[in-house]
Amino acid sequence: MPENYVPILIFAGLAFLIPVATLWVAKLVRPDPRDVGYRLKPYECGIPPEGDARGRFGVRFYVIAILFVVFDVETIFLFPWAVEYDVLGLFGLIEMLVFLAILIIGYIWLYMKGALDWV
Amino acid sequence: MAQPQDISTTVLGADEIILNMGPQHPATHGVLRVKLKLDGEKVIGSECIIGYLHRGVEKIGENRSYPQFAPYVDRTDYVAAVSNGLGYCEAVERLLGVEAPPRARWVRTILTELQRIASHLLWLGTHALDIGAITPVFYTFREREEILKIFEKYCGARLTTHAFRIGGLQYETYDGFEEDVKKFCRDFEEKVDEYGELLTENRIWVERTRNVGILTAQDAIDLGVTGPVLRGSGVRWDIRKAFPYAAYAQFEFDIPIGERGDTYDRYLVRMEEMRQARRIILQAVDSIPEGPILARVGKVIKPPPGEVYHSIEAPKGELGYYIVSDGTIQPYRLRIRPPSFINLEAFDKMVRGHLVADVVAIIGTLDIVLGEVDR
Amino acid sequence: MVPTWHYLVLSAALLTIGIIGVLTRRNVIIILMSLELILNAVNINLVAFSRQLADVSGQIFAIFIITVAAAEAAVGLGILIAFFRNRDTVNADEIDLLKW
Amino acid sequence: MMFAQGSFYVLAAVAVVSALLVITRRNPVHSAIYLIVTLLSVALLYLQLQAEFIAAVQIILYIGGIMVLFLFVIMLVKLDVALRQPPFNQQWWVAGAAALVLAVELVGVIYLGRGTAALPQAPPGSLQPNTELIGRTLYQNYMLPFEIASLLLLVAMVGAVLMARRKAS
Amino acid sequence: MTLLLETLKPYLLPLIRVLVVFLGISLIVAYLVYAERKILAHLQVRLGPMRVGPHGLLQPIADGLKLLLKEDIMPAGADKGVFLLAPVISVIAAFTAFSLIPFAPNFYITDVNVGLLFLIGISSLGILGIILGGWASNSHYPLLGALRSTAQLVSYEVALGFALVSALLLAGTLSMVAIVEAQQRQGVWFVFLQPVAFFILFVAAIAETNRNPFDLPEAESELVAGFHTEYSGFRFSLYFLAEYAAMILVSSIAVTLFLGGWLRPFARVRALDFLDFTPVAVLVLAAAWCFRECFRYPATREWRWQRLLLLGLGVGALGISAGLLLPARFLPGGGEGLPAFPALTAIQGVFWFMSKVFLFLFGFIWFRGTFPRYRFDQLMSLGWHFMIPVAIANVIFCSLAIVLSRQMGWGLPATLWLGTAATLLVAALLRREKA
Amino acid sequence: MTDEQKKEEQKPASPEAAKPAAVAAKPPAKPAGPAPEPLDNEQVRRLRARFAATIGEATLDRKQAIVVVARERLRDICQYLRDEEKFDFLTDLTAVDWYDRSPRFHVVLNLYSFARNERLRLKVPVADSCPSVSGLWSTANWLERECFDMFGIVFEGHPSLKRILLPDEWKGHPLRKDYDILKQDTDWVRENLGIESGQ
Repeated sequence: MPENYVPILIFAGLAFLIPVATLWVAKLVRPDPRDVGYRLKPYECGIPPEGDARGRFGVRFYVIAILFVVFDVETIFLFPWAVEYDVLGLFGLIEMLVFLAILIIGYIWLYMKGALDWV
Repeated sequence: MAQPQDISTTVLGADEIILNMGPQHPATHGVLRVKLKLDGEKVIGSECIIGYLHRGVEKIGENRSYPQFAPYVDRTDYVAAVSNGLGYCEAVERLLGVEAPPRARWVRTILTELQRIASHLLWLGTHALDIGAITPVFYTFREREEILKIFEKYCGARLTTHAFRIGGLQYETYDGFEEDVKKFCRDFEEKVDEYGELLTENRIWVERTRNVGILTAQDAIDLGVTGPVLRGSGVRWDIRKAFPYAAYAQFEFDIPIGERGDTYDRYLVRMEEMRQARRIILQAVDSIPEGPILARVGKVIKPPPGEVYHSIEAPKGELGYYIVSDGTIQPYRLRIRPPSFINLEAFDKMVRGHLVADVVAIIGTLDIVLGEVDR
Repeated sequence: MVPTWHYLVLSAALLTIGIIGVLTRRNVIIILMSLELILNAVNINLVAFSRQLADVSGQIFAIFIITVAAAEAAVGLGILIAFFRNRDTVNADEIDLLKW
Repeated sequence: MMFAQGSFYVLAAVAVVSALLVITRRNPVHSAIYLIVTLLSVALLYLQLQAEFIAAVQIILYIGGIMVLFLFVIMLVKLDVALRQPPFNQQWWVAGAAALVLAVELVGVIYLGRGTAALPQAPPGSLQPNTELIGRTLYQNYMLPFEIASLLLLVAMVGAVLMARRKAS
Repeated sequence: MTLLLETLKPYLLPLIRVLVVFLGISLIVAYLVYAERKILAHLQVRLGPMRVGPHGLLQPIADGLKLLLKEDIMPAGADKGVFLLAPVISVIAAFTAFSLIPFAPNFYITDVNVGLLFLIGISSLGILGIILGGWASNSHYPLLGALRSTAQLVSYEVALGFALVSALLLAGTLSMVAIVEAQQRQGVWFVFLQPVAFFILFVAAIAETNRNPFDLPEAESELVAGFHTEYSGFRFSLYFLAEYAAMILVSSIAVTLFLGGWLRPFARVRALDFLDFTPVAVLVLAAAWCFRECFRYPATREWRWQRLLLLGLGVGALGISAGLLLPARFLPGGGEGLPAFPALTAIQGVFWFMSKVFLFLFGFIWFRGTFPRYRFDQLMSLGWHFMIPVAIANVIFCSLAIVLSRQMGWGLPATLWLGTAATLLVAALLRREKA
Repeated sequence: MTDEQKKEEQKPASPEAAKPAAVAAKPPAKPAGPAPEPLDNEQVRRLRARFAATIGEATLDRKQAIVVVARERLRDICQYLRDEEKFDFLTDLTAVDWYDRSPRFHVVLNLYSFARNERLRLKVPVADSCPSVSGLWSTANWLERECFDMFGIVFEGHPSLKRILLPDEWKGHPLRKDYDILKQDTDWVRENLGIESGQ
């Protein structure tokens, strides 16, 4: 492993220590949770919730997530291109314009289709 | 007009959930409980569940003498206690067939209009807070505090004032009352513009309130809403003009109305109402007549048999008292027509098709006080 | 230095686990996740050989494979959502109709 | 070098164990979390293989993108029925046996071919600077696949959106 | 002994750096909460925390202690393991990313070839913490909050990515240190070459950190507290820490990419070298304020600790400023090569870096005090219908501008501004179409 | 029926009503106060012409117009008032419990006309049920529910007549005169609030 990645890991380890240490300290000093039935119910403004919370939320959220994955891939392709733009020059520009044109076609299709509209 | 009331009995579709907002919710202005049927985040049905604050005020009224009951009305719309007291005192006076002396009516008008400003300030702050602007609430409370100080100096109480008395006033104004009121009015003019600067032109505010909770004039009348909600829908109707009471016939003021009946229009209407209230106060405070402050009503208030419906333009809308007297010292039947209760009925109509975020905007724009809704 | 064939063994292990997952699980979501495991196993091979041969092409293949994985996940889960909305299940055994 | 070797075996073990947990957990959310662990350890292995860019892509795209998509879908579908059913299908033993045969076969092949795979490795630093190398190679030598990838993404986007937005009949 | 030191030496310095950065970030996070409360309070005509310590300076500690002592409630229907794990993921993601931020030319934890990409990757893991926390609570509000939050984060991450690419076109590297050095070399902060990208990055940064006006995931008036509704005690404050750390992180990214990182304003203008004294001046001013406040407190017993604390702070600030009195570049041995006094260089760099970050953070807080909240559909519409197309247009026009400048030999800033104008045109068109 | 109503309006014949008349005369300086008087204007005449016997006594009490109507044709009368007489606004709907009379309740509708700036009060004597006017004015929906909640009057044709202010399981209707304010639904209080006795 390239050596300059090791500090990141050390730092991650330290960051991991925050929750572990604080939660451990908190466990020592905080009062025990009083196990009164209603305190452990999920919060729904003081009324017992109706039905399971999981499931059945709008499909629009999912469409957004898909679009994110697709656009994210596109940006990932852009990063090395931007870094090497000086080397690639005009050729790289044209190449990327074709790439982005295809993306823009997709975007326009989405726009027309209303996939980007929330309601 | 009949909408399905109970949304929980309807069959849920594939993407629908029932979300419960309130009674323990930061934005339902107390203990309102709203059950929302959601398609994703879109509201396709709603049901208001109220009564968490029900204290049986009307029943209490039947068991108290007329003066005894007066403090109770302060606790219905507890952010506009002065207005409640005015309505009740005038209703009983009408039942008795007496009229408060001019000085009393002038002072009543001033205090009630101050209360209107205070109530609208509270509304503005909380409404803005609901829509996510956290700063206006501190500004509006700063000015509301000045009004409450005037109340406190006048009658010793800030919130549930019990400022008036059947037949006139309980207290003469204190020394410097006029100056205090004038000073407040002087300062208030630029303050209300300051709120406007924060919100009226704010793009996000406009986007959040324009076309949200639209109530056409037709719907508004059908749903019986009153006050700024009705005027926001473009109906120029105000009891102060339609059936002038207190001293309103003497003063000049305009009734602002909206055009589209959306939340933004209601916002503008209330903002303008504050300015008009200031205008009324300034006119009134310069012309307070001298004279007695209490009409001759006798020690024991015992209206002759009969009944009366008297209503005033409270900050929230038409606040009516329907009192049936059987000639005893206690009302036989005392009905309070609460503006918030009936305005809240329009909620379902306004909220359908909007998003969860609009629900709080619409609750805010209705300006309900649960003490009054539940009584 | 870890010999390349150790990477190959790891890759084979992940591949096998992925195949077991695809073949045995009923839940379509987990089947799709197993597919991701398989793709990852392939990527490990590519990157390991790229390292050994000091040729960046392997890494570029890996990028393309990740792209394909993203597309596969998007479409696969899209089908799953559509299926779930119609049939109210995510069970592979019940996906036996060619048309619904 | 001890460190590099040790970390390889630890990471490989973590990857394999959590991969096993992926396919055995009943609850897909748990499976997803273990898959994230596998992906993360594989990303660290890429780092070890001097493929920094791939490691970053693995983290951004796989964990930050695809896994988020997975978790989203898990939340959008109702799972309580699936949780109560047996997690494996009826042919699990046939599949398991087949997979085992495959595993043995793979290990055998790798073992037989270990000589080829044990050719001398390129010296460290040969793939540096990584991003620049990848950029140059990708946009010069692999231009066509790159453009095709954008077409693939377009198709995926259209297909997925069409699928998901289809109303229940 | 010497041998031991010799063997440890390569590890010692990085380790000290790691610790300093880590503790520094933790401290800033704690005091950012305090600063937010104070600034908001003063925007809202009130005083904010005043009780604990002079001007409430010890409030963060009191808050931390309070949260430690809070009862820890886990809903009965929650998925225990995931419920415990989720906030931890958020914290790790938010904090680890700081290891890639260059605070000063010689003060950073590590610098890698794919730095920026790695940074985004690590910080994007925070989404997992949110989505898992919302799911594990098994309750409507957190789930809705988590879905909203994730949808919002991923939407603006796309715009953010494109904005970053615009800056990378100018920098030509992914290494964070090299990006700042590129700005030093070109003698201009990228914000002046890429204002649109900077604006997009700024808006996306606000959205990425769930701050007002994009704080819908935790819109208290709608969703109560969003994804962490069910979290209490220190578990809740872990999310809180992660959120504030993320604020600092996105500010740091923006500063590194667009505001020249550790560079002083007008770093190349020799006439403005006196600006190097700014850290000293600021410290002296702070010390003066401490002494003034210290003597303004009544000399009664109950204020004694407050006075002592202020006095100590003042003396400390004076001491540091005395040590810094001479900017590094005026000392012998400085100049073009390696700095003779690395600590001074580091402190200068950190000072300018953090000043810019605080400017950003102040903006965040200011916005919170000013704006109402967007509605979710408006937020998504802003993201997908406006920010993303504008960001893509910006990438296209800027790459065109760079090629143009190279082919035609025009000045780079001129062509880039041309590109910016074209982008703004696109933006205006998009805006009009929407209206 | 009409005679009975007339008596009520002019000098309420309830047992309590006998003494206040005597007491009210005590303070000599004070006028006796307003008293109801019969009302006979165009509008009432039009109403009578159209609905004949279903329109009962019309009075003017404290300058407020009150018309007693029979429950049988309430909906038609309301429809007529809304559409033809332009009383398009239902201000309030409530009830009064005259517990020793028959029929026991008065349902009271307060109408308002924007066009004429006039109020009109309808009183409907009912035993325990009344036609719903929620189809005419949406306002009436909740008001009738409240009336049902408080008085137990059933509104026929109401879309979902259930309690509104009190819990669904509550027993009794509090605004009835025979419901003591101290006599709450102790069962409900005990079950839901955990308080042993209501007061």
